[in-house]
Amino acid sequence: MSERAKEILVVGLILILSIIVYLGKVGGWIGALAFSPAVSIVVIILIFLALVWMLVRTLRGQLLDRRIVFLFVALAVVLPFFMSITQEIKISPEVQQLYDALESLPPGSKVLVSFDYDPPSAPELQPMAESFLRYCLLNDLKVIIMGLWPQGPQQADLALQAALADPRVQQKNLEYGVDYVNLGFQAGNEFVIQRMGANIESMFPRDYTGSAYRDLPLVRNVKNFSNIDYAFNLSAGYPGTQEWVQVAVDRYGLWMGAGNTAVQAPMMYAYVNAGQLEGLLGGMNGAAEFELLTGLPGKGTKYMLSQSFAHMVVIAFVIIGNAAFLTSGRKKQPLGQGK
Amino acid sequence: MITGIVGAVFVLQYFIPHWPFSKMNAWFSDWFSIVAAFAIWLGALNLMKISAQKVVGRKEDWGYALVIIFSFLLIVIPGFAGGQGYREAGTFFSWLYEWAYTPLSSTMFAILAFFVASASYRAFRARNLEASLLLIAAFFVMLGRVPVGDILTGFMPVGWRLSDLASWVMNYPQAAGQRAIMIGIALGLVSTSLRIILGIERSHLGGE
Amino acid sequence: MEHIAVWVAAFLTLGIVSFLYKDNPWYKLSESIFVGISAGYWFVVLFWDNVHGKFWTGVFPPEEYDAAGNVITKDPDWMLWIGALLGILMLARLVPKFGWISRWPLAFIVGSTAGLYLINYFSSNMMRQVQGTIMPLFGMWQTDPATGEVMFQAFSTYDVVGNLVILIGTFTGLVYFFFSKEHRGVFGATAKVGIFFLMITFGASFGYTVMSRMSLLIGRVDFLFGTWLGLIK
Amino acid sequence: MRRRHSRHILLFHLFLFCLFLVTSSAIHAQSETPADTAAVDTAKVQIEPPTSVVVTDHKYDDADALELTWVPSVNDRVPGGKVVGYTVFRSINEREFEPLQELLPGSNFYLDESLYRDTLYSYYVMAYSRNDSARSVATEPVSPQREWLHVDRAWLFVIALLISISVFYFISAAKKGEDLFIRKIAGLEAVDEAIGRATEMGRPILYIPGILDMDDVQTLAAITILGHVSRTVADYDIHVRMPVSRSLVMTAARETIKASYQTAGRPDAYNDDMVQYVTDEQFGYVAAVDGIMVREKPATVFLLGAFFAESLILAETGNSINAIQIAGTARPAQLPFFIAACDFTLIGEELFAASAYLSGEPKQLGSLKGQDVGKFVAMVVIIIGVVAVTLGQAFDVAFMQEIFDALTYVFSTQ
Repeated sequence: MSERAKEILVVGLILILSIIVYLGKVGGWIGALAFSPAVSIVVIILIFLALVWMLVRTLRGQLLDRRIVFLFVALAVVLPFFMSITQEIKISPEVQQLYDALESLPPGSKVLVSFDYDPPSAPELQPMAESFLRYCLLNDLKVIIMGLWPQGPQQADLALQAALADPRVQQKNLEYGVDYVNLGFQAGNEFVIQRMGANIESMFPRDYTGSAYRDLPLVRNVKNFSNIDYAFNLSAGYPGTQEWVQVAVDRYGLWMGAGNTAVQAPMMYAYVNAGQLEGLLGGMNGAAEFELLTGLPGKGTKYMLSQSFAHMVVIAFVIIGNAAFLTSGRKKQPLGQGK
Repeated sequence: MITGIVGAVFVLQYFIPHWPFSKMNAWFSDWFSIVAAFAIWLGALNLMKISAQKVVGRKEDWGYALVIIFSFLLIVIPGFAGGQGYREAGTFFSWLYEWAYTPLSSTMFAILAFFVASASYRAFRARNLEASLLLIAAFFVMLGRVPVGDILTGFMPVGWRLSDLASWVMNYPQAAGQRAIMIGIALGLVSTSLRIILGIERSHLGGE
Repeated sequence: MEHIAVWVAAFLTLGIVSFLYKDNPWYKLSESIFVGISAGYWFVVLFWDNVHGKFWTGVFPPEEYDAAGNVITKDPDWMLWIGALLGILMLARLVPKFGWISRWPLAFIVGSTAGLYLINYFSSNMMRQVQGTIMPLFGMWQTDPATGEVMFQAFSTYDVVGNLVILIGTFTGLVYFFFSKEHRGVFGATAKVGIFFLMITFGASFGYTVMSRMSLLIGRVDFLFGTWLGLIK
Repeated sequence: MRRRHSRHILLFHLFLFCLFLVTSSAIHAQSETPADTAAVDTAKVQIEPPTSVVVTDHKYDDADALELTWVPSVNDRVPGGKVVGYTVFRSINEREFEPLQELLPGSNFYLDESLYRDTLYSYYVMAYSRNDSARSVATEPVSPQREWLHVDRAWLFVIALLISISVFYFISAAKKGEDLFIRKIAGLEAVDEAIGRATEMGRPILYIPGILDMDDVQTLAAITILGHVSRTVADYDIHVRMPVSRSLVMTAARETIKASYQTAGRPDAYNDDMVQYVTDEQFGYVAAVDGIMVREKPATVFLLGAFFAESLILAETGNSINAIQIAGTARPAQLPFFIAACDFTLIGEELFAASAYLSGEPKQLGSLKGQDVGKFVAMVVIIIGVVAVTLGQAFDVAFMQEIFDALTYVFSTQ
């Protein structure tokens, strides 16, 4: 059989399999998959053995094909989804700081939440958004949502739906415009923040649903940042936390914390240390820690096991690669600075 | 010339609350977004031109160029025909956004995970002291930021476990390096901006 | 429709993933759709948000009604015409003969960017960071919350070491960036320490990036096996 | 100075707050009778009015704002306080007072904006209970003031000026022919070599200016470096490929390359297709650039500008086709990948220094010296500040503490 034919065969098989599973899902005769603890441990051992095999192969001088690396990463991320193992989560100081700041807010405080990310970063930030909103709504904090990214308010809407679906939140009979409001997106990056410092309504004359700003009881009296008790920024890049800190915190003295993608988080530590940010959630584990603190487990906690496995695998790859490199006597020096 | 005057004015506006300086910032943001919106016509026409040339000339992969043109029109036509409410839920535009654009961009983003893994297998080598430090810091952070790290170092006293070490690395040496970079960048930026404003640096508009 | 939607999304997702195996027609198709759709998306969004939303409604404000039903008329913002003028000058490129005119808006943008960022970065990145680095190393006078007595409170060893590290790291990092002196002797050694700190910074960034990328992958896996195939709870 | 001013207000408030605590606890003690809890709805809930309503000019604005402060009603802020809200009333040019803004219980500050100069404003604050109200005394009419200088930012201005002056100084010194030493920057030494390699191999050069628009200084830096690179390229017969993700960058880059070719005396060799717009979308752009890399196999790849997640994909793909890669960005998060996968990496400030360095012109190099002065200032201030505050705190030396206070004040940006 030719290479081409094999490839087509594999694609075809995947297609047929997924159609069957999909029909099963729709028809209800295939349910969710879950490994028992025993099976989970067996799977973990298998993953470990595969790593050992890779180490041995690499030490013998045969670098693995990229595709094997890829396949392995895929397995290490997918399999933990089905495992039933729990792990202990530890709270970092900057997450605690955020939680303490929130706890210090009296009921009725106005919290501004800016959604500055788009769907590609949602896996990291959506869990934070959901648990943050859920916490605020449960604790009678008034939530004002906005976005500096065009897709932000759409993400906010999804997060709100998730938060409102919580039975305890439902019991509170919260009302749009009174307990929470979504002001929508405004183009202009940091200039939006700057003008909000003077007048929020000028930037958001109408909310996401098209109602006029002054018709919304929650924000009618919110003139500018001085009426905001705490701000939380969910950020995946530019414009994001850096701009909020530079403009809203440095110039207008807004009290704020942030949730960032893990990539961005390291830069923000400088701001946390300098006191410009009150609390920081960094990446998936920031979300999981916050969920633990607030006692509202959500997606962050659910994804955390896969996250742990993925980290272990990457670390294993670094070790394997370097073990081979060190034993082979550092032959291949690269061009340039050699850093 | 224009660059210099405009630049100087924009530096000064920060210090002068008096009209019209107080409004400059807001104006600039409006102007820039309007110019950018006009300029995308140039870009889009350029993309269409190059794709059309491929299709007409039956160059390699011209079929895909046709797909580009087709999918461009597929989203642009309902986008303009839909009027102001073009992206409300339920429109074809938002359907495309949700079920084509979103999965494509998030998947493109997600396959980075595979590249990261392969790079750590092949590229990150402890070639010298600097590279080793980089790897060690990465180790602490990667392990310390997931619960497994603490399970592995559970025998250590509280305060010395991996998550604590990771926090320490993030809060101190990392923050210090970050700070040096930030201060350096600010100064580099000041000097670059000054060169541009003074007209010493003109290579962006040609001319040495 | 819902079924079609999920399948389209899954088809495109797998198309991009197939690139990991090798470049192939499925990937090329997904990629071309991606380029076309995204260019079109921004084309439309920029038009409605900026040209229409900013310029048009700013210059010709639509009538609005307040709660009582009275018409509120807003003054047209004449300043926006300058933006439109710059934009039209930009489009002069389409006519090769007048292409040079587009240099004016460019010069304008370059100048204002330079001016604006000079100050913004200077205040946030330089002034605030310098200010943030200045702190007592060993302890400070504080009011004891229990007794209300003002007394000297020494920092823990942890904090003292940390503060020293921040001080040394920032200082040597700056030395590394010095351009006026060759990295030799004591100066070179200091710069070397500086680069160590920079490397630790990069290592931490790397660690966090790994975390972030993995999270994104996890999100997609959740879509494929959860939303699409329904295998995950 | 505002700092002192605000400290003043703070003290004043503290004093009033204590006063208020004393009185309110007394009142609270009084009201803790069963009658209060079982209050009949029709009974008037009487409250005291807010006091000490003060209007001050909002500093450093364009005469369009006034600040209003007051001491909340004594019935506010007590557990189960009776005040349900405040309303600020305003009179313009001594006409009738009109309600302006409703505020929550506990408010003691209001910033009135969008005012006009040469207009007189007067205010009073009304406190409301469930069914009663109490108004404060009205303030004297005042007009907002307009200021020419933002005095709080004076120190920022001075320091920025100091650094600017040192940049000027070194530039003019360089013009006079003084010899300025600048250390070698490895990544930039390699630029000519990298271009030369592309010439030898007869393959194109790929230039990626990051993915942000012209309103980011990193992109500006990338475009200025492009000026020098294309100047060298124009002398050889090599093809430059420059896919971009922003239309404005496309225009600017074309202008730049064209001008370089003209300077080199070869305007005929330039054509617009060297620079090509792909899409604004980050990964759509990356997918296309990857395609170009794999298909055209450039000998040299420049990755200079603002990069985000795509840095890794681009650098890895470039690595896999064995191109010489020179990368640089001011985004620390992306630097590790450049350092791992590229031959030379410009770190942060080096990116901004690059164009001056490449030009080799004394006056441009002079500006780098000016930057060094800035770093020197930062380092000296940090050392002095840390020493002062550490000793000042440890041994309680007053003047050390004053040095620290002065420095923090000078470097504060609020």
